[in-house]
Amino acid sequence: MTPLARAIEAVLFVAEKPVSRGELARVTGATPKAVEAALAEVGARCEETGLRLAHEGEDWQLITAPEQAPFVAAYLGADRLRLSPAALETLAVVAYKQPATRAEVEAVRGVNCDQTIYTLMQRRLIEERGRRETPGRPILYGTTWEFLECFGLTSLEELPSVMTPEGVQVGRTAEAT
Amino acid sequence: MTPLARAIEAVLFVAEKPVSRGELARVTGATPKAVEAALAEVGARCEETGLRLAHEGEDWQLITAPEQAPFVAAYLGADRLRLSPAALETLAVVAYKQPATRAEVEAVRGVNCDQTIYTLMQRRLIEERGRRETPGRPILYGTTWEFLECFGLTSLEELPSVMTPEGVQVGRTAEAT
Amino acid sequence: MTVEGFEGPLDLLLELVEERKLDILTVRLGDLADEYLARVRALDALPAEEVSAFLVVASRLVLLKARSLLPAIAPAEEEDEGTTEEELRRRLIEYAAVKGRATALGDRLRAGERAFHREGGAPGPALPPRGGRVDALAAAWTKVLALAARQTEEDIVAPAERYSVEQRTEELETVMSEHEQVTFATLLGDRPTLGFAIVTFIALLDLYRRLVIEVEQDALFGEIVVRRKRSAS
Repeated sequence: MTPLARAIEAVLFVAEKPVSRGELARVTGATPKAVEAALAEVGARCEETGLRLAHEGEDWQLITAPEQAPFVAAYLGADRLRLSPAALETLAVVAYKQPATRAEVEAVRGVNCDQTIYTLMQRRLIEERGRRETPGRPILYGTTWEFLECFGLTSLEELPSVMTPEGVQVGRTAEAT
Repeated sequence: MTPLARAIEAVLFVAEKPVSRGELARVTGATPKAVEAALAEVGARCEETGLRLAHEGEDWQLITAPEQAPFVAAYLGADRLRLSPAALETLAVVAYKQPATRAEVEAVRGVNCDQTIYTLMQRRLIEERGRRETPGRPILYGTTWEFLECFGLTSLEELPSVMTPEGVQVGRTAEAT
Repeated sequence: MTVEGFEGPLDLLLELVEERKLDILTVRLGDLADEYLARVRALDALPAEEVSAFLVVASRLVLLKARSLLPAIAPAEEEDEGTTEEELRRRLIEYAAVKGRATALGDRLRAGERAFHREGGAPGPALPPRGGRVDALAAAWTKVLALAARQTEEDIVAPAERYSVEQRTEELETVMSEHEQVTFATLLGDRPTLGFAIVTFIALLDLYRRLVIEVEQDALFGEIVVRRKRSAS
């Protein structure tokens, strides 16, 4: 590994929350471009190990590989997350359309989603992301780091793509408006 | 890397304290002998990276490589309160409701707080305050003087009062039960 | 929100299409009106606000059916948005995609392949924490309060205290050094949780095995009496 990649790995290791690319550049004294290359190197190295490099936008974090979940859960004594089908539907709408308002989620699901949105907020799977600047200024919702973690994703780009009735494979990016 | 080495790396990654070989064997379901070989593999692999595998007797821990210290220090910087959002929430509940049991903190937050309570204890922000005299005699937690110093408070009465959802201003004392 | 196996009015309609192996892209939705109404009628005990959501879809279907039977009344000059067959079909297709995604996410959850982060912290001697922001702490508290205020009865799953057998064994040893004999019921206290009862029981077995106590039970389901063993050191 290059010295910069090693330094970045060490910083991400001690960080208790995602670290932005800018912050990584600042503490290593490298250019954002060099940081990007080093992050790619850290990510590639992780592929062969029990760890993964996850990111949401410009924020980066080291996490455990999803297939190690049984061992890590055994060590931490972690509980298994359970969600009702209704909560999963609401989560699916928010995850693939984010940021989304409650009204938008309800339009898609055809039912009131107050309770499921609350459940997902309480589980820290979704969070408020400001407000839409339309009449009533409705709250916008987006997914959290916990969401990525709970579903073993290293980024939103990894959301499972699903065949639409028209026979098109769609992931999140294809759906983004 | 062998599957066992990957599993052990993942467990050591999330552990915030040294983990014994026996514990590693228990959570991975491997024999102590196999664990030993896997630890050697993790250690050898780390040599090329920004991390190191350290041990004291039979207790093992992942740490950052000594030569990365300047970058780690630059990241940790002057702002030494490094807490995840989840840990900050748990700290807030303990600070405003103390003394509180883990079950009480979990009832308010609505999620498992095992890890965050452990983290806060490690950071010396909270401490045990005896036990509640109810079945099971659960441990009570309260904040430490390090907590006051960290937040620049001279006493708990200085905690800002917040507006409850019902629109009532509550400080710590009003909230205490 | 699950009503008789349906997540909502669109789910019921989608179910009908799939049951009959119809093509969602070409099916004449108006043809499903009768069956849809029959199903809605069979859903008794629906809360009023949910009934209305089902009835909105049902009325659309009836309207579509009427138009296909009496072409003269279609199209209305100013169509309300959402009343045309294409609009309803578009919503149904979108819902089908969401349902597929929800299933895919559910599968991931069930597979249990989640990730974990590290709570962080530099190894080595820990420096006392500094630089906490009291406003951030208050904001976190406000957020927790706001979420907790929304808790409904069924959300409150009192998280059981977790007990370790070791810890409980120590406690029982203290109790037994102070008392000649106690009943199992006394050791459990007023309102024991199942977890607490189990751990207490295992701890007792451990003490029994180590010859610290004797256990007596006169009748099946009778009171269990725990007695200090005389020879206990």
